[in-house]
This record gives sequence, structure tokens and C-alpha cells, in this order.
Amino acid sequence: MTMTKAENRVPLRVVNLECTFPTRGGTVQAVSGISFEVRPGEVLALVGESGCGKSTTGKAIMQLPPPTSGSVEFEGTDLTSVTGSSLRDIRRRLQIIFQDPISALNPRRKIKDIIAEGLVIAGVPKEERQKRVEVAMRQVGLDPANGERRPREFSGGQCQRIAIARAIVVNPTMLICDEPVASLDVSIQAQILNLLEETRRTYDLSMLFISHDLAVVNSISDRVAVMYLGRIVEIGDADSVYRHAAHPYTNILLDSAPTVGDVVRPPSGLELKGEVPSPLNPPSGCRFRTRCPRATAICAEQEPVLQEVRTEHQVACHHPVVDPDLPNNERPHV
Amino acid sequence: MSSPTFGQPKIFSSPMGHRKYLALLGALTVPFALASCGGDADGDDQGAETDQDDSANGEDDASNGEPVSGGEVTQVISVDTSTWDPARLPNMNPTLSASPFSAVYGQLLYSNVESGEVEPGLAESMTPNEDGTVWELTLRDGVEFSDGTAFDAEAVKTNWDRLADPETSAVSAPAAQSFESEVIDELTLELTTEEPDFFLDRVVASQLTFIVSPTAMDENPDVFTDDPVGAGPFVLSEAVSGSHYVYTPNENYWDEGKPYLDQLTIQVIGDRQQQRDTVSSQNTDLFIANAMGAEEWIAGTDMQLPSFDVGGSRSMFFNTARAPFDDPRAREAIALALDLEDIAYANEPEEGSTSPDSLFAEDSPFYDVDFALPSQDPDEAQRLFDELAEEGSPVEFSIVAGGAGGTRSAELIQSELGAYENVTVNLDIIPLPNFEEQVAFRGEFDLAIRPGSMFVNSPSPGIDQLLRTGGVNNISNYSSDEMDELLDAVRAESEVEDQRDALSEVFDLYLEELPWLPFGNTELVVTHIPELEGIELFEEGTARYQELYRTD
Amino acid sequence: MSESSPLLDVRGLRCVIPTPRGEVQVLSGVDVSLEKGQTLGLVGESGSGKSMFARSIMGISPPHARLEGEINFAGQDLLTLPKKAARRVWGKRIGMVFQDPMTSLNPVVRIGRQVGEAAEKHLGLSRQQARKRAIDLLELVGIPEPAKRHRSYPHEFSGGMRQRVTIAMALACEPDLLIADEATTALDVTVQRQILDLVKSIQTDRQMAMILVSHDLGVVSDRCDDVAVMYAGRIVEKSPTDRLFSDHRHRYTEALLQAIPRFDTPKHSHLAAIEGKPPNLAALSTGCPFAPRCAHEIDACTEAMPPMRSAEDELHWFACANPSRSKELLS
Amino acid sequence: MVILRAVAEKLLYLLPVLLLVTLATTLLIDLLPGDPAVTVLGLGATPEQVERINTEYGFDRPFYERYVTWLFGALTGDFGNSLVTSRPVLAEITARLPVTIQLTAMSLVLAVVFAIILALVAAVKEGSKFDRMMAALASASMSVPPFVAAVVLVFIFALVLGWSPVAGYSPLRDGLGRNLYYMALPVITMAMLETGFFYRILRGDLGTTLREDYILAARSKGLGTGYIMLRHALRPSLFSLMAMVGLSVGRLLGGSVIVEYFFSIPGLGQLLVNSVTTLDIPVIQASVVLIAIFYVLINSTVDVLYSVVDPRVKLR
Repeated sequence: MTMTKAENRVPLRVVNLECTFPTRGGTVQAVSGISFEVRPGEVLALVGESGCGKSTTGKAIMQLPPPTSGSVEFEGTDLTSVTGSSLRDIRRRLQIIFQDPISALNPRRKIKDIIAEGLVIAGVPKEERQKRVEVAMRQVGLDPANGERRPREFSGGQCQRIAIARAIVVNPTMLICDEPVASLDVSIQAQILNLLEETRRTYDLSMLFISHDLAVVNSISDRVAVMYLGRIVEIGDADSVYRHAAHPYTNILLDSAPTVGDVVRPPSGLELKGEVPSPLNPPSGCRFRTRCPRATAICAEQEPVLQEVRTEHQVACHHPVVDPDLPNNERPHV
Repeated sequence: MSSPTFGQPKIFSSPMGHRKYLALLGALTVPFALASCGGDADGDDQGAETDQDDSANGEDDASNGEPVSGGEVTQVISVDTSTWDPARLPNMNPTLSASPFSAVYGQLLYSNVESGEVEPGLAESMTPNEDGTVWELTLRDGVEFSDGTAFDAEAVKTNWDRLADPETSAVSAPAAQSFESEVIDELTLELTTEEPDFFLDRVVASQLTFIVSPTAMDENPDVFTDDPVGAGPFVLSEAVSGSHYVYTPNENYWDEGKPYLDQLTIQVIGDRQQQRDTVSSQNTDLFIANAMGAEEWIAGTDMQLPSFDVGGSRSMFFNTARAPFDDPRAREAIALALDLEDIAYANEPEEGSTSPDSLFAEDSPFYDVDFALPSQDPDEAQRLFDELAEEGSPVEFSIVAGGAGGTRSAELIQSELGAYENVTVNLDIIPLPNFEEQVAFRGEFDLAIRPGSMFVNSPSPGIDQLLRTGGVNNISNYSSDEMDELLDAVRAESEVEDQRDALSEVFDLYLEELPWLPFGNTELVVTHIPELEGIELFEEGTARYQELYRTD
Repeated sequence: MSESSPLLDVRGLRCVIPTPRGEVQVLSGVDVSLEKGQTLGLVGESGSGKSMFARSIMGISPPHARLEGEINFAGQDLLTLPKKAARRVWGKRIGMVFQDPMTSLNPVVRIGRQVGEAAEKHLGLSRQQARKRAIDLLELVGIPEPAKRHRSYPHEFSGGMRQRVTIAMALACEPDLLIADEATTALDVTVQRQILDLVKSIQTDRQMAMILVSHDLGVVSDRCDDVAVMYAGRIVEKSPTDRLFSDHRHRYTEALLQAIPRFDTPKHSHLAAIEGKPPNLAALSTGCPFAPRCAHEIDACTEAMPPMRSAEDELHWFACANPSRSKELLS
Repeated sequence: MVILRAVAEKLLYLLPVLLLVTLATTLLIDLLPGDPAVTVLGLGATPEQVERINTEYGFDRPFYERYVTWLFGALTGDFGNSLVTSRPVLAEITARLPVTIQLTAMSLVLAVVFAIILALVAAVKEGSKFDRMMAALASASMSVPPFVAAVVLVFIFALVLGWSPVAGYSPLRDGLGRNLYYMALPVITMAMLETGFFYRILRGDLGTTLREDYILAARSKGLGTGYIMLRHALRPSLFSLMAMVGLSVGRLLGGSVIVEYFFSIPGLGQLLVNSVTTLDIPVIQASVVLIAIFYVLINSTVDVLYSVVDPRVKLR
């Protein structure tokens, strides 16, 4: 447990994570056996559209609720098998921030108590608690004088600051951010993204950043994993994925993102077909095949596995969009 | 004591608003319904009684013309009959089931509500022999049931035997079992009792008066549910159980030209407020009930309120079978300690009350029989309480009461006795349906306040059953050979004068013993529209339906 | 721009909502004019008044809101027009698509009915004809098997399909103006693109004018002729779309564009966030409402509300006392 | 058919409840104060007579024996005979049941219709004088128990105005007009309280519905207010009301006990009151069970009706 970063221990390793939920209509396969790791000091982004399982993955890592199967290894410990005080200790080092900051905070408690919560559990003495809460509040740009107030008196952006203060006050080593800026206005969004970046640097955190917004992801992450219907379809170095997206779905996603500013890649020209299939009964083979413009017979028969297309860049597709020799701007339309 | 003023005396009301109250009340009043001015003189009256109605009901607006045929009348009663079986009829109380029965079955004999005199009905006469052990019941000639079968001695005997049969579980079984009957001829029955009883005609008039067609009982399975067959003035044409009964004239009725009415409707209204509303809005032609403040009801209407003075009282009973009230001094002490008028007022605060100076109505031949309850004497009461305490048997008891009125009275008794030393009172307020069982059947009480009023208009069975050992109404569990002999003596007298003398001796002993204590009067209330004539009341208020007519 | 009367000409529109804590001026004098077939992008953060503006035009502002100014549509002022006459404009000549397709469709009414009812009312169609029209409209917006699915209820559709239904609903009477109020905000990006493309193509086909209301500059960037930026109940800058992105003058527009993460933003770089938070509309001070958050605030900013002025020509307007000169500086 | 099957299925689930209710009623005899035999025989009851009745009706047997006997009888439609009238209990009840059903149903319909009309009008005029007045009236009507309402209504309509009879009943076979003449006041009495409840719940839900986007969308289509209220606002606002209706059936059945007694209407409620006061155990037992079944049936129907009003609710 006392291993240092120098030993290059992988902070988080997820292997064959599977999450299913029984519903009236049948069993929903929210996450279907995904594996990835977050490296020391790295920000890994999980991107995808609603229902792809990215948030479920984040919660499953936190054991809220525990995954149906697979392992979640945090700093060498399998979270699915630990209980009691060691789980509490791990929880301290692994913190999560949610999308809706206002509802994630107990409205009846003072914010300084909310922030101190993790310290109380860790058994930190009162005076020290106070001090650390003040430091954390300053860190996230909140006036410690406001500690007596309650969440309702704060705006969404400020509540997200409180949530971040609550997370960092216990000196975590890793932060899971589940759509942390999705409900915020553009001007506030930039403030929070800056704060997260600053925090990451200050505390030398690893981060799992879950978001649907590709532009936001681009600004903060080192690597990106693209999810579709419970599976990772493409994972790799962010620049590589953004500039040389190999999976047709990633390409369409990037084409669709409304952006401002210079174009980093030409549109792929791929068009999405149909509707998202039901997670109750996902398609055989490649799950994207029902909507994929490049799908062929093999896609229905054989499930593609993640394969390296470039260094640090894997894709799970029988017909990836790959032409590594061409300059970025000259990739042919398919 | 606590209330400085009391309302108008004379008219009393009982908590009529609740049917359960009435059901109990009715059940309790069964044997008090009889009255007699004694002797055989009144038993064998001549024919129809229509010419007596003015004297019977004390009304001044009657008989200013000949009866007219036609018209419809609605009467409101307060409790549904539920059945047409005389065996199931709890009593003769008009507020219970007797009115619907009387219209369809008629009555063998009627006993006048005020005087207690027995008058002929479907029977022409009922006369005793010299010593009062054998009675002869003579039926009218040519009477038929509405199904055309003969109303004869055999039919009457069949009915009575059925009531006497333990299998029938009839309410009136004790009455039916009190004599042997024998058919002499088609129209004559002979009734034989073991002991002389010059009051047997009251028993018949009260409890054995409804005769059902035996043929119908044999052949018609619905005879007691919705198709009663009797020899009364009306037949039932529509029955909505729980709501109303519609009658049309019986084509076979023996008395030509009667009934006068084309239709009679008897409507059941259980809620007291609604009874009042019905009367004050003149939504009914006739309403008979047994005690309430009806004067207010009819204020501003032209409804009539003839006054009927009936006997009876509201009472409290001592349990003479166990301590402390097995000692007559304890009973006397209570009687002396309390202000009975206060208790009566608490029982029914709307109208106020006086303590009764007689248990009989003014028109009754027994009215002036000496009956003077001891007046309040706190010093003497305290002396008796002290005396009993010294002897080691202090007066400690609980009062069993039910219903609002009973509860109020019990509370007042408790508080009045609180002023005395050496007397301890607890209250035991119980639900009304329980009262009968706990008090009357099991005798588990010290002092019980009986809900509502009881009617008394005859020494027997009225007073008789209150005081005789094992008497149906002897709630006090009072048992005295001396008293039983005195009661036998009353029954054995054939002349009114002698009956009164014998009754005086009963009351003398009663006042010494005080097994129960009357504290308030009771009264029967009748309201009707001015156009309705021919109202005579019998028993506790059944009308002679064949005599009713409208003047408009 | 033709000098004949435009399709929509809003002048000095104010909207005041009384609240227990005083009156809130959610719109403080908005001027907008729109020609037939033109698309206007209306951009702003939450609380800027863009949705209230859209709703004011549609006559669905909150019950106690007080509207002042003029909303001239095809020469008629909707604010002074009798309600009955105005209703012949709403739904018939102006259609509106709402933000959330989950909530803007009645969950218990069949979609065919919801699509067809405006046509039934405004065009005097029979029930049968309205159904026929609804099916046609559903087909137009790309609902598969419309003849069957017009009998479905909203919950039987995915989010994207529902939004197509609401678009069909807004198009029922072939309106001259379509208002899309954050019409794609609740949708996934792939669906968003499909919907925006669909709307654009229909708009082009039918020569319909459109107001595209969004908080997302990216959404309006390549689909509008003009873009208006709103802040605190006012339009602070308005210009042809390409010019707004390349040559904006208002400091708020500038700050907004810098704050947005882009695909060309370097990793882990510091975003130019706008500090502070949007102003409280119930307690606006004199002067530019953006001044307290503005990095280029000068004295003039707080003295009075800077008037709208044109940049180079009549097409580009802004209201800033210390405007950026991005283009001039470059040149 | 789907609906029928759903109701049947719900009833199946409720079988244990019914068993429990019947069991409880069997225990009544031990729980109720008083001895039914003594009550029916009256004051002069002799121990022999009491014993005879107890043997005849099985009151002296242990409760599980009584229960099994009763249950088997009930399953074959034999609920025994009334202690008081000796008539078959089933006949007593079936004679009364239609009256109570009519009273309850009419009250319910009247309350629902009035509540809907008033709530729609008030919701359209949100914040108006009418709206505020209705809110006050609804609270008032909810706080007036039926027996008070009955007295007031009789005073106004029967005594002062003379429009209706004070009490009484006329069966349907004697003509609808006469029947309604008698039923009007009792129905209004029962409906008043419910109207208040229904109004309040519906007005609240309408208020919420009217803030929904789809109402804005409907308004933006230029549709008329009346059309929007009826077509778009009413149905989605009915869910809580429907749940209330199910509950109010229970309240109405309870209220019918008082109202039937007060107005002398020969329904099940009146029968139950009479039976309780006369300790007519067989009748009490059967009535309670019947009311329970009735209640369960209504609530199951309401559950099923959800799927009719709200297409999102799927019948399983």
C-alpha cells in the first residue's frame, strides 16, 4: 500500500467490467466487459453518447453499486473484494465528482461540514479539520468565510467547487469526474475545467474524466476511450484518436460535434444509420454494426477485439478507417 | 344540585337518536306494556270501539263528522321491523315493530295506552271465571285471514303453541307458556292457569295479540319475510326493508267499510334529527314515539300534539343479590342522598324532569295508589353510610351505565355522592348492546342506570315482573317470598278496589326494600296533521289503523 | 436587406416579471428583425433572456409577465392584436420547437393527433384530413412507417425521434417562421446533427425564416445567416455569422469564444474563463451589465449602458464601450 | 379482455387479504362486547334459550371451527341466516347492495364531475378570485363531516326551500324520477366531502400540468384554452385523482353507513349499523367481507384504469 508513484504502479486497472441491471423488460447490459487502465498522473477520458455505459462504469468503479463481474484494481487492491476500514481508506484516496452538483450536496448541511465529511470519517482531529477545510476552500476559489452557508445559497458553478473541495480535502490520489461540467454555462464551465486542471496538477492526481463533450475532453485528457453500447470501441492517445479516429463511430461522433475554431480533421463523410439498439438485446458481433456505414457480414458474426492501429491507439473494428501515411488533412473520404 | 334551573316538566325525552338505544329500550320495556283497571268488567266489551275514541285519546278535535273513506296516510316510525314473525317481535313498542304488525295482523285485543283497559279487537271478549284460573276467549264470527282461510280458535291456538314451543325461541315464550289453551269450539278458546290471574287478558293483549294465518305459515315460505298473511285491516303491498312499507286495504276485512284509508305507508326514520325534520316540515301525517320534546318540533306548523299521559319511569336498579346493595339500608341511603330531579335532568337535559309521584298514568285506575318515594335527606343518608361503614360493610360500588343520558346521570350521581363520607363510587360506562347482557342476563353490576324509559300501566305483568322472584324485568335480582305472595294477591283479586288495596301493600313493601329507584317520568308523544282523525292509541302507541281517516 | 417590412420586426421588447422580491426585467429592450427565409442564431447563457424572447414572440411568456414594445409579424403587432387573431398567427404562421422532446410532447396524446391538431384548427381540416397531414409531416421529418406510428404515444419513441415529432408539430401549418428554442440541447451530438440538418433542409425547401436559439456557439456557427449574442436581457452584439467569429467587437462575445474548449485547444492548457457569475436581473446597476466580469472594463462601461452601434456596416452591431479590435489589430 | 384478466389477477393477489378479513370477522364474536343470543332473545332470555341459539349458530364452538364452517358455506354462497330475521344473509345483503352501490356510484360520479369542471375553470383562471374562493370552499367541504353536511343540507333544501324530502327512499322500480328525488340529498351529502378532496388534488395537479412544456407547446400551436384544458391538460392530471377515487370508495362506503342511517335509505350501510347494534353476527360477517371485496374490486379497477388513462403504464 505504501508504494510510490516512482514505482509506476497503475493507479486504476479495470478488467472485464460488466454491469447488468434487471428491469421489467429484461436484463439491461449497461457495461459489457470493458478493460482499461489509468496511468499515474494521467487523465483518461471516457466519452460516448447517453446510454453507452460511461457513467455506469464510473459508479461501478466506486462500487456504487459494485459491478456484476470483473475486477476494479485500485493501486493494486481489488475493490470488489475489500470491505470495512480498508475500503474506507481506499475510498478516501479515490474520490468522485458528479454531474449535478446541487443535488449531490446535502441541502440541510453547512458547506464546511459537507467538505469536512471525509475528514471526519478518516478521524482527523477537529482543529486540523478546520484548517484543511479552509485550505481546500481557498484552493477551489471559495471564501472560507462562506463555510457557514448551505448549498442552496450557491450557484451551480460554486456547488461544483464545493464538490471538488470535498473531494480534494482528503488528499486523494485519484479523481473520477462524472460529467462535471455538463450542467454548467459556458463561462462557468471554463472556470471549473481550469480548476480541475489546476487541482490535478497541484495534487498530482490521476483522473478518470467521463463526458459526452468531445471538445471538453480534448482540452483536459491525455488519453480517450470511446464507448458505444457498453463497450469500448476505440482507446488511445487523445491526439491520435482525435486526429486519426479509426472507428467509424468515433469518426461520426467527431463529425457531429458542434465546434468553434479551426478544424483539426476533415469530416469523414460517414453517415449514421437508424437508432441506438436496445441495451436489453444488443446486436450480435460488433454492436455498432446496425448503424455502421461500413458494416459487412463479418461484423454480425464476429465480435471485433481491440487492436493496435498506431502506437498507443487501439480500435475494435473489422473495417477501421485507417490510413496512417496520409497527412491529417488529406485523408480520403470513405 | 349543580343545575339551578330545569326545563319544563311534563314532557320528557329520551335519547331517541340512536337506534341501538331504542332497540335496547324496546327490549327492556316488554313486560311493562300492560295495564288493567282490573276485573272482568272491562274485558267483555261490546262490539266496535269507535265511539270511544274521544275518551281514549283525550283529543278535542275528534268526531265533528262521520268518518270518510279514501285518502292516503304516511306514518313515521323510528325502528324497522326487520321481520313479520310475531315470535321475533321484541315488544309492543310503537317505535319498534308493533305498528307495521298491527296494520297487517290486526290485534286480538287492544289495551288502552292510558287507562290500561283491555278493548276488543279480532276477539270479541276475554272473560275470567270466578277465581281467575280459567279464561274464555271469544272470537268474532266470520273473520277471515287475507288469504281467505278462517280466523278461528284453532288458528289462534296454533299461533300460541308455536310461540310457547322452546324451539321457536320466541321473545314472548314466557307469556305463551303461562297458561294451557284448549279449543272449545270454532270461536272459543279456554285458557287455564295454575294460579288465579285476573290480568291474563293484559298478557294476551300485549304479547300474544298478533295471529298469523296457519295455512300461510305452513305453505308460504315467505310469510315472515315479505308476504305476511293476517286478518288485519291492511295487506302489505310493497315492502322496502329498512325504508318503508306500503299497505292497501284488506278486501277480506271483517268490518264492512273499513279501513277508511286507501293506502297506508309506514316509513322508517332512525335518526332523531331527521324525525324532527320530517315532522316539522310536515313530511309525515302521523308520528308516534315514546318520549321527546315534540312541542318545539311542531312550532310554526299546524301539526297537532295530543297529550297522552302514560305510566312508567326512568329508573336505576340496585343489585340486591350482592354487597353493598344486598343491605336495604344501603339502597335507602342512596335514595336519601340524591336529588332525583337532578338525576332526571342530567339524563335528558333538553326537557327537564320531575321525579314521578306515581308509576301510573292519571287515567289509570291505579293512579292514586299510594307511592311516595322518600324525599332527599342528606343527614339521614350520611347517618346510614356511617352506620354501614362502622359495621364493616361500607357502601362501595360502581355504576353501570350506557349511552349519553345514562353516562350523564351516572356522573352526576358520582359527583353528588362525593359530598358524603363513607361512600365510594366508580363508574363503569359500557356500550349499550352490552347493557342487557351484563346487567340483565349476567347480573354483573352494583347499580345500573337503565337506558331510556320503561312503560308501566298495569300491576301485572308490569309491576309484577319488576318485583317477582325471577320476573323477566326483575333486574335487581330481588327475591322475597313476602313480595311474591303480595303480588299473587294482586293477581287473585277480581275487583279493581281490591286490586288497588293489594297493590298498596306491594308498594309499602317496595318502599321499605327499594330494589329499584325511579327518578324520572316518561311520556308518549304523538304528532299528526290536523286532517287526520280517528287516532286511538293502544299498548305503547299502536293505532287502530282501521279507524284512521282523513277529513280533507 | 430590403427596406420593405421584414417578416419579423421586434422593437424595444421588454419583459418584466413581478416577483415577491421586486420586478425582474428579463428582457430590456430587444430589437430583432428577420427577413423571409433568413436564419438568426440567438446565443446566450442561461438567464440571458433568449428563451424568454422566443416565448414572448409565441405568446407563451409566464402568466404575470408584462410585455412592452412591439412584435411586428408580417405587419401585425402581436402584442396589440386581439388574442383570437393572434392565435391565428401562433401555430399557423409561427411554429416553435422546444428544448426537451421528453417534456414538450403530451405523454397521453397520440403523436399523430399532436402533430395534426394545429392543422385541424388553423386550416379547417377534418379529423381525417388532419390525420393524413400528420402522417405526411411525420414522413417529412423522417419517422419510419408514419402510417403506423402516428398512433403511437411519445414514450414509444427515442429522444431524437421525439424531437422529429415536435418539429413535424411545428411545421403542421407550413409556418413562415420557425423558432427552435434549444431544440437540440437535450440530444446526443450525433442526433443533434441529424436534427439540425433536417431543420436546415426543410427550412431551405420551404423558404422558412428561423430563429435558432442556443447556448452553444458551435451549434449556430454553421447554420445561421446572422447571430445575435444576448447577455442580461439584451442583445449585445449582432452580425453575420462568419464575422461574429472572426471579427467580434463586444468583450462578452470575445470572452465567450475564448472560454469554449475547442478541438485545437492544446492539452491541459488554461482556458480563458470568464470570472464571476451572470448578473442578478432584479438588481442591475446602470452601465454595461457585463462590466463587473469584463477584463477590459473602463469608466465609461459603468456610467451608462453603451448604445448599440454599428461596426463597419449596417450588418454588424454591438454595444460595447471598449470594444475589441481583433481584426484591426491583425491587419 | 386484457383488463378483465388484469383485474382477476389483482384479485388473486388479494386473496390472502380477503382470507384475513374473513378471519377477523369470525373473531368478531369474541371481540364484540355482548352476547348475540342474549341480544336477540331480549331481556327475558333464559339460559336454555341462549344455549339453544348458541348451538344452532355454532357460537359456542372454537373460532377455527366456526371459520372453516363459515368459509365453506361462503364459498358455496351460503352465508347463513340472520339472527334477527332468520332470513338468509345473502338475501338480506343482495336486497340492500344495489342501493348502496347506486348511492356510492352516484356520489362518486357527481363528485368527480363537479371536481373536474370546477378545477378546470379554476386552473384556467389561476390566481383569480374564483380560484381562491374555490380553494377555500374545497378546504371547507373537506372539513365538514357527512353528518354535519347532512343536517345543513336538509335544513336548506328540505326545510327552507322544500325542494326535497327530509328522508326516505324510493326504489328504482318505482321510477327514476322518484328515486332521484329521494337520492339527491344523500348523494350530495356524500359527494360534498369527496368533491373537496377531488377538487384539491386535481387543481394541484392541473397547476403542475399547466407548467409543463407540452402545454406551452400546445399554446404555441395557437390552440384555444378550452381545447388545451380538455385535450392536453386534463388527462395527464388525472393520475392522483384516480388514486383518490379508489381510496374514496372506502370513505364513501364508510360514509354510507351514516348517510343511509340519517336519510333512512335501506342500503348495506344501514344494514350494517342495524346488525352491529343487534349483534347479528352472520350479517356483520358477510357485509364486512362483501364491502372488503367491493373495495378491493374498485381499487383493482382503478389500478387497471391507469393503463387506460396513461399509455405509459403497461399491463402486465
